[in-house]
Amino acid sequence: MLDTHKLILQVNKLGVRRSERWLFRNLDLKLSSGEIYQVVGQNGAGKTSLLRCLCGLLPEQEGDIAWQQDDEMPIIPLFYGHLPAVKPELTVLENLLYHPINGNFYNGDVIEAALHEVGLGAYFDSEARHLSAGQARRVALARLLIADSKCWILDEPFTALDVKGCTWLEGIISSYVKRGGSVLLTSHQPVSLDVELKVLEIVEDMNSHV
Amino acid sequence: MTFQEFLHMGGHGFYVWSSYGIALVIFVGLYLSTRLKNKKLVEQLQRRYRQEQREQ
Amino acid sequence: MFKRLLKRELLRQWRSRQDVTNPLIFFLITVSLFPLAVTPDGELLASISGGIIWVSALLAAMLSLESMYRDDYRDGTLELLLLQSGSPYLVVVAKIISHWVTTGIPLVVISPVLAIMMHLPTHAMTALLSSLIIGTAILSLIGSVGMGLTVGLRQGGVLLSLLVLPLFIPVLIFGASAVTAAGMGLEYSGQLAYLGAYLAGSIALVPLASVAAIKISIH
Amino acid sequence: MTWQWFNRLTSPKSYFDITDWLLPPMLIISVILMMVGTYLGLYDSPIDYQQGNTVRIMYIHVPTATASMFGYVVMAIAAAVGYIWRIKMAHMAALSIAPVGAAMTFLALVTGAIWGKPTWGTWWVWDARLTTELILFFLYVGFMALHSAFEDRELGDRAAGVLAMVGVVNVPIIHYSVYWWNTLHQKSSISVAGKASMPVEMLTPLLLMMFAIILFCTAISMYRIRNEILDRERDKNWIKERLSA
Repeated sequence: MLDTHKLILQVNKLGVRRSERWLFRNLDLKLSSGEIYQVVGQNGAGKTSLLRCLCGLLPEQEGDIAWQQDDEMPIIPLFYGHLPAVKPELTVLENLLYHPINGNFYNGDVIEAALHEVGLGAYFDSEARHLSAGQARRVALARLLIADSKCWILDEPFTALDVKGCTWLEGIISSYVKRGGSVLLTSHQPVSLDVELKVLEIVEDMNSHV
Repeated sequence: MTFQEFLHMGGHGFYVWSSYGIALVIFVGLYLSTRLKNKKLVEQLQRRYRQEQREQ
Repeated sequence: MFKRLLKRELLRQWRSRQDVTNPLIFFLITVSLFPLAVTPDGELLASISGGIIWVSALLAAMLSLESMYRDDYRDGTLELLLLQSGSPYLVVVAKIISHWVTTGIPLVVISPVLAIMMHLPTHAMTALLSSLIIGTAILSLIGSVGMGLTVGLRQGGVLLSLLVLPLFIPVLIFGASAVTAAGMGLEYSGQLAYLGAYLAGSIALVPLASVAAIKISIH
Repeated sequence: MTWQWFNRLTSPKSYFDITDWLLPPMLIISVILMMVGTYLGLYDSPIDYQQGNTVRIMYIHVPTATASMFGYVVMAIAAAVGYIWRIKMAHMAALSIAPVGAAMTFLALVTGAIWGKPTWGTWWVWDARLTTELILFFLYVGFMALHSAFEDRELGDRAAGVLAMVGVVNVPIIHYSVYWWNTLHQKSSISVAGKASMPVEMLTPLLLMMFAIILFCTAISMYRIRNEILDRERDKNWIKERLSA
């Protein structure tokens, strides 16, 4: 599905500032397909800011981020943030039908398969406001299965998931990486994957310790 | 033109002088507010730097 | 892509129908306040009715601007839309059109009823409708920029009107005068032409400004 | 060479060094000019055949109105430069000009109203110029309100920058639509003495006051930029040396 070892993302000398305080500077990163990085650092070190910055949600203050071209369209990473991005007044099915992923929309059967896989098959026509926090996150996780994004950026994907859910998600991530996907994730809990997990530590000045 | 007439301004003295008065208040106010802010900032920063010296 | 985005917006507005009808009721109440406050007699009302209907329509449409981005911002879908749709401008345009259709058009539809209540001469009705249609569209456009700037703020509502109303004054001037001119039997196509020009200008500039504004508030 | 000059201007440290010696003379000159202008305007210039002495209010009203309009445009340009090229100094400049511009607009409105009382008999006349000033005042207040609504100053800069850019596009539109609206309802016939048709004894104090007031506003804004730099770059060591010296 995805050819392996093709450069996905090139970041050099990236610096992100949070109102006059530099979270980190001179960050370099080369992410190619089939690679997975866990971003570590103490709380407030700027893990989430880094992920949001890579997605273009946060204007980078220094350095540049270059997403490679994939058939002359820049790669759009699938961002899974703190908010599950689920509209309470729409039903679960509508939530996935009417929200674009990776630049286009998907039709019913792909979505139904993903919902079944995520264990929400029975809820597809109930309004999202009735869902629990964990179920809402599962709807967001279903998006990972639906789209064939080249890169996943997951910010604390394991929160609000029970043990079974965590092992399930670890399996999904491992198979995605094996198929050549690239992942950047942060997690407080330990992550056990059967693929090689590289670590990217965020400190004040990145080139001091690399 | 005696000073009295100058003040009286042909009946319009009140209007002319009030507008010049308000103008003066605003110009002086602008200047003072900037100076005061500067003084406050400088003092605050100096206190902070002394604090930092003490800690080192 | 755009069709589905527009469908999403309309579906979302349809699901929360309640806050589509609120601006209409507000519009009705505000207009009927003026005869109580000023004078019930037809003469005076007729001459000021154009302006009153226009101002009330403007305020009513302002009320519902909040629904454009705020709840999408709160539950994270605004981020997803901007990122995953490939082009944030389409998202903004879809939201503006859906806001115009769900609040602007209903205001225009019930404005003749109010015009009769305000003794607006009947031959001025077409002027009222045509100027309001363009006016509400322009308000959705300018409102989208103001909303983009204040979506991340807690007390954004009041600030929103402070930002949007001054920018809307030229449209109000020409819109209201189109109706009063028509009321007096004068030619009002000049005013409409101006409104059209303003609309065209804001269609060109607003998506750019709104996306920039949202990107700031999303941070 | 110009790029290097531009760099020197946009670095807060060199801005501080330049304004150290530039600001005091600017301020003093503008105050002296204002005094001379007031003396000429109040004492030495002729009275208007229709309005008598109230025309002397023009020497405050017209320059402050021009300063407010000029201030908004400069503020918008600074905000645009700050937003597009992400130059913090430009954002600080825009933020410093706003209150000065708002004060000038307020002063223009007040003197305009006071001038209206004897000439048109009421405190507030919906004259085209006054109405544009009023709307300009709303734009200034909107700019400052939006900026202070953001806790993170940098976001406030960028948001207010977008607003200023949108606002400056609208200023000419507002200007002409208010003038058109005014001619539509034109009742009062006395038009304020246009600049060109004024006798030279009136023109000199007016131009003098205009230059003095704009110079004063620029000096105050530049002074406020210094405050802004102190406030925002507080932990830079060049400030530590400068302050502890």
